[in-house]
Amino acid sequence: QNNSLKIGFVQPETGPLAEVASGNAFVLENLRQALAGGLQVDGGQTRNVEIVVRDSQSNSNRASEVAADLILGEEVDIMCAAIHPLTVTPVADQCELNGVPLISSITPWETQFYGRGATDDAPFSYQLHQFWGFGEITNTFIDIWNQLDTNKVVGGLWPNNPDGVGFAQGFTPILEERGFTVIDPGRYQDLTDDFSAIIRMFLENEVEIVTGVVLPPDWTTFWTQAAQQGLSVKAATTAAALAFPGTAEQLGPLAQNHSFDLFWHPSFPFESSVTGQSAADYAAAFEEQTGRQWIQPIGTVHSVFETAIDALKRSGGGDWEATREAMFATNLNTIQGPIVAGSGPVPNAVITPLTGAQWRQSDGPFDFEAVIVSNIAADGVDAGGTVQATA
Amino acid sequence: MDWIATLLQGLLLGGVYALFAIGLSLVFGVMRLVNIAHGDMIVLAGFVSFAVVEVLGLGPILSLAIVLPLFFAFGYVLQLAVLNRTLGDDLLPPMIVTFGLAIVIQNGLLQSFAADSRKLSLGEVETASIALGTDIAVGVYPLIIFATAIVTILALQALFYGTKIGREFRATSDDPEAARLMGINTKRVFAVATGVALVVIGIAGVLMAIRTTFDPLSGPVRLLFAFEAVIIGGLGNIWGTLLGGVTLGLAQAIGGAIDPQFQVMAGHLVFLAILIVRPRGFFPKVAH
Amino acid sequence: MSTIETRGLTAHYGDFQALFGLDVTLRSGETTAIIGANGAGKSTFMKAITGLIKTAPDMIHIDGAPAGGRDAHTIISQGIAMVPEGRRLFPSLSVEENLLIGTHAKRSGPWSLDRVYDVFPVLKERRRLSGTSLSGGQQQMVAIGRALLSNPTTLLCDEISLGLAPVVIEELYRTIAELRSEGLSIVIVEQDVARAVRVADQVYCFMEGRVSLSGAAQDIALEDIRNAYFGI
Amino acid sequence: MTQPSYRIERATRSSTIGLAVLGLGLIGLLLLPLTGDRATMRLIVEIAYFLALAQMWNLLAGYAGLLSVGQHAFIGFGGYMLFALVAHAGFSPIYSLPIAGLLSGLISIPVAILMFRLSGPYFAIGTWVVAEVFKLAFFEVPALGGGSGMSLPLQAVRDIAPSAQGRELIIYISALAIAVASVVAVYALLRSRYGLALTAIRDSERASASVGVDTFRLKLGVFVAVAAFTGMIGALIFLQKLRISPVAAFDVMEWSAAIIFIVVIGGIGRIEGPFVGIAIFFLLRETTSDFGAWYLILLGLLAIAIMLFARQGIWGLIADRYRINVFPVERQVHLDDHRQRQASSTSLTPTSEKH
Amino acid sequence: MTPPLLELRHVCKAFGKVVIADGINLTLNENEGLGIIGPNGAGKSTLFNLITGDLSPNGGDILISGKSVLSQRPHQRCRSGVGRSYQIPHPFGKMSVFENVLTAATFGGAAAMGEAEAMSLEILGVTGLLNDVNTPAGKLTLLKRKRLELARALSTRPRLLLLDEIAGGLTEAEVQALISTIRDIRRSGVSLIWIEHIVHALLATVDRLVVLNGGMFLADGDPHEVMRAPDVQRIYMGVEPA
Ligand SMILES: Nc1ncnc2c1ncn2[C@@H]1O[C@H](COP(=O)(O)OP(=O)(O)OP(=O)(O)O)[C@@H](O)[C@H]1O
Ligand SMILES: Nc1ncnc2c1ncn2[C@@H]1O[C@H](COP(=O)(O)OP(=O)(O)OP(=O)(O)O)[C@@H](O)[C@H]1O
Ligand SMILES: [Mg+2]
Ligand SMILES: [Mg+2]
Repeated sequence: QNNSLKIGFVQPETGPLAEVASGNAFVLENLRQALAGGLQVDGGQTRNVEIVVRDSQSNSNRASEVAADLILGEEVDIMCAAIHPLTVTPVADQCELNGVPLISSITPWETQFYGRGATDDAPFSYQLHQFWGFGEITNTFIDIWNQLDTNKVVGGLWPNNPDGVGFAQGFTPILEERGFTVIDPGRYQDLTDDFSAIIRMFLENEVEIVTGVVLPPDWTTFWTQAAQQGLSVKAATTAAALAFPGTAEQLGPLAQNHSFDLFWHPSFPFESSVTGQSAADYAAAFEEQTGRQWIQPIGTVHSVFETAIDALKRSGGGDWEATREAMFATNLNTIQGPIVAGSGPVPNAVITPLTGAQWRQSDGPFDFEAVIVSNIAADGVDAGGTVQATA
Repeated sequence: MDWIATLLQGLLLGGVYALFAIGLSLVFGVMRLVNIAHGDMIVLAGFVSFAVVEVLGLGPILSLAIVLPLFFAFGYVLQLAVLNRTLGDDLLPPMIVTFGLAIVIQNGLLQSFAADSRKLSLGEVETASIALGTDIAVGVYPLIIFATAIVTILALQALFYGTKIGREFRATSDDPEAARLMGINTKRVFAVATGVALVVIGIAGVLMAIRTTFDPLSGPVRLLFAFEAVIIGGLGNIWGTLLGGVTLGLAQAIGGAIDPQFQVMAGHLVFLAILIVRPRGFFPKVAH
Repeated sequence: MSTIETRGLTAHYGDFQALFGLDVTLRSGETTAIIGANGAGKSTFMKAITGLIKTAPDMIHIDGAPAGGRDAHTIISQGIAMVPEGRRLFPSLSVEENLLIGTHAKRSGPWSLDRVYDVFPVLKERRRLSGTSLSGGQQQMVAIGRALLSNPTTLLCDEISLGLAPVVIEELYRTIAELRSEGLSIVIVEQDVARAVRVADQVYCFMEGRVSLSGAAQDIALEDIRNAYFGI
Repeated sequence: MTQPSYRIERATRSSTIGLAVLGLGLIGLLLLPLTGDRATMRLIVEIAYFLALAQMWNLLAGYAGLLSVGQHAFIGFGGYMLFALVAHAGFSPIYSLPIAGLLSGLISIPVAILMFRLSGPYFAIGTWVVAEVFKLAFFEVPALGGGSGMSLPLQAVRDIAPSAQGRELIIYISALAIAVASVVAVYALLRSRYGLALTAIRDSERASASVGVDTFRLKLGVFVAVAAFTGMIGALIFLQKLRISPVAAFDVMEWSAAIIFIVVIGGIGRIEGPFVGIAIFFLLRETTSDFGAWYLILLGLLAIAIMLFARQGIWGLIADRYRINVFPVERQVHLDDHRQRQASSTSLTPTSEKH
Repeated sequence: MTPPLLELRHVCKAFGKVVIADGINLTLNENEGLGIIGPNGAGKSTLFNLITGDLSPNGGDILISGKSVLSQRPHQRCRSGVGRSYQIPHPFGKMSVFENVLTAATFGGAAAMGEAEAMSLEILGVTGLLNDVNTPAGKLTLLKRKRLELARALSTRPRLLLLDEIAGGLTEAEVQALISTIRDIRRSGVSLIWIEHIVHALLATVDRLVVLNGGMFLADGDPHEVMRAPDVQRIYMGVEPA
């Protein structure tokens, strides 16, 4: 058959998560150029590759609908999904039900595995998730905090959303095991207008470290109210809230030395199996084409497609079952690092490198630069500096 | 001590809700109009200010000089061209029209500004605080918002009770037909009232944009709180709206002190409870 | 001074037709009484003239020029004022503010706040009170004063004596007589047929949205009116 | 009394033709699975549940005068009940649909008692707040996934039917059945004596009570029945989506706003209205959804235009212009000659003897 | 002894400071016809609203057939046998005249559908609305609306019929026809309270007349005697004691 191979991709193009996906247009364009001449699959045939993109609108209802549409309407050969459980989980559910292989990323693997009801004995059959998990992020955050002199009292800002619930469950036991005191005020509601109660709890317990997985608006509210109410901490280390230069810029000086999870950086010593670009070249190409500062998802999303293309290449795109088998036999070096199926803690997950970074104000072309200050969970990645306390 | 801090924060939060709600109260009070697009208009003001700051390089406070006249004009035209045609005994048309407007504003903003969240910056003032005693500090900016709410109410009070147009507002709101018989152009009066309401919304929007980040879809959240404040206070009573905002703020602060999970819920539950006890709010406008 | 004339005036409330082609002439400087049973369309007629109910342009003529279909506020500013049925004071306005609202029509003329207070001194004492805290008669005075402050040439009074004590009614009618002597055209809708006919130059009797009887007051016998009114 | 000297007609020619066309359409839809076009089937499932939701809201707002902006409370609640029943009580998903509906009906009783204390705008906003409270409440139920939501156990879904096609077919048939049932139920209700009472309440609540209509109970009944039906549809929706979370389940814009716009654009207070509204909604969505949020903007503008220029909605315009009525609920009385003569003989007491 | 059909015991009602009923007592027996007159705003319609449950009294008790109905809502009182017409007609505007009456017959009159249809047409015949059976009630003229009020009230198969100014605006011929209809209705065993300004219509149909003024009954008794009472003469000539 001579028609094209179809890769479905669901991402939050619009809605509150759109910022995370804002580099994906570049990612897709870059890939399409590289695949313009078609893909030579095993067996010698050259097939066109078509990437069919659907917007989840940051809404899980919509994600489920468009995934079903890609499966039933477009009849894609393999599915890709990325960014936040709101998008990834519904797509994964549809793929599992309909027997379509899926490569997913940018949400901790636990929410995809245990969060969707799999167990060590009963894993999923159609999903390969490549990202880090709570072990990596806790280690990294602890590594950041251990570089500072603190009382080891950590305040947690974990909202009542899929991320917050997962992080709270994942973090607390590990932190306590490692000698930290965790002050967990409970799951607050997203877009809260007032963090006073939480701030007072932190003040009373003399919290010196604040961590959490916070929506950017909530972080801004929290951080300004904390300053107003006299809470000053040595480390503010969050996932999600300030992982993007745009949000750091908006917060201005308050973002200085804010630390966060960084899962891709131009200094990563990896290159793309599709385009051959190194991480640095790739980021440079992004900045040149878009005029914007690089953001971390571009490498990760690129690597999701690398894995998908590799699986199709090896299966020849025959049918979903063949591709699934190829997918679970992946052994590929990507711009995100090596992806070896079966190497992860569970059959459905592969761990990719995670670093900890801090925002530092910069004189360069952009207001802030991300400086890697912890590489404990990132084999082969170099640190660019050491941790500095927040103001 | 602890409770004093909680109550104080609740009070200040109440100021925020009151400021959000005043514009709604005004529209409700004068025209009996349920403006479902209220929250989105607040957000719209934030975006307009944001655009002004970006394009003209003005500070957020200076941007008011452009936002407010623009919003007055917007309100005036909106009422004259659209909303006036929906007024009457039937509750549905104004509700649907403002609901439609809400959708249009939200998605229009999405189209033109994308879904990114934005924030306006006022610098030092945002994080400045005044220490009260040893472990209570109140932020300067929340105080500014509270003061703005009070000043806005006083200004509206002066407008309503000290000017000719204010008299027309009240007369028209009491009995539009009789007002027309007095030679009052009620359509124009309504248009001016909505214009004024949008000026207040403009102020609320810009202050909100400095206080927290906002995105095109953050309107509806604001709407419900504003509604609750207005209804707790009693329709069309501006001081009641302040009280309603403070009630809501206190409920949330106390609920949050008990358990952060309970914070927002506590506000809603207090609202429902008040509705059961006093279905027309604390200070309902006298029936006639 | 103006003559108001309706030609084939019709009016609807939604599906319901309340007036069926009325031809009525309200002559300048005269007092016209309109009588008729409940629901005959008297108030509707007045609402149509004042523009509260939309009509076609040529259904109403003021001094021969078509004037239908205009907004109430333009018609009021042409010198037509109305004392509506049920007084309709503004509850959130004080007595004085209720009166001042009358000046919003921006017509100059003999009537000022002071003059209204001269005519109704009791209102001056209570000018700070809410309009609705007054007695019925006093409220009626406010409603009349309010209308006069727009310095009208034509004054339409809908059931001004309803629910008032006889002394108060006497006083109101004395005021109306004075106004008439100042050259105002006056239209009164009145339940008390005998009284209406006594003060009027011209009488119209409405029934079911139609004129069932009309003529000069002195030519009309109460008997005819009874006939037209009740159809005996 | 004499032999019936009258005849009461309830069908019209347009209704006979219209119903026949709808019946044919339904047969067509039932045949669709034969083509194996699963994407179209999915679309039709979505259309079917929106139609059913719209019929329910139309009954609630257009007939019983209960302008609720919070119907998503019951959509989400029904959805959650499905998940609870399947995941924790081990029920089969298909049987859980009606039970979820039943439970939604039950929960709506206290809601109604609370909300009926409010009127007009208070009621509208009150229902919205209730939906918000529902949402926040489900945030706090860890057994149902709390804020992160939960997936339907895949095994349970596989139990519906072994193959994906089989499941799709069952869901397709259920959706059609719910849509047809909603139309038939509303139509039957409106043609019954309760239809008279509902219309009467809408025209004058006070006078209805004075002629013996228990307005409170009728409104309560409608509210509860609509909530139950809405809950059942919610369960079906989330059965198809496989995953539920508070934010997705209680989304005012996705559910209530869409339903309200569909009804209003099509024509509120007419059974045909939701059909027309649905057609416009999906036409707009399918043709413009590639341009991001444009279809929502167009929908909003359309709703505004309808309210300003044609309150009876698009179907209202068509029906008034061409005098068609597919679902007649009125009663047309035809008198025979004798009665006819009687009618025109005198004005007030045509039959009784004079005294 | 059977209890009276309707009994008001010391009923009080005020709107704010305006006292409408100041301890009113009233007894109406089965098969009795009562007329109520009184100046505008005296509270006559309000009295009806109290009896039907549209309003609740501030004090006192209202009994139907010896049972207090204060806790009953309007529709229950309708089913207990109280039928009423409104002074300002409240037609179900979007429904046809026939359906207006049919609604009353099926709910208030608790008739099965077929029976209700026949009864509705019968009553529409009696009230002279047969020509308008299919007309939307909202399109009727005022007089026909009043007839519809009467027809609807009758269709609830009342034991007690409350009529509020249904003769206003009728021609004398029509008043005569109405009188004879009312007499027929009374003869079928229905008790009647009729508020009317057209006194001769009352005199022709009722057994008793009361005059409501200042929150109290000024007179209660034989219609002709009541009309001759000096107080009533004074009030009925439109002179109101201040
Ligand atoms: N707003 C309205 N909506 C519908 N019908 C109305 C409205 N106002 C008046 N009507 C009807 O129009 C008709 C004429 O009413 P109108 O008020 O003009 O009578 P009127 O002669 O002034 O009677 P009254 O002596 O009771 O004041 C009546 O049948 C009345 O019920
Ligand atoms: N719901 C209400 N709220 C406040 N006041 C009311 C209410 N209903 C009636 N009133 C007032 O009560 C008084 C009596 O009204 P009611 O309608 O009973 O008079 P009535 O005797 O029937 O007069 P009419 O002969 O004009 O019909 C009036 O002053 C009226 O304005
Ligand atoms: Mg009148
Ligand atoms: Mg009355």
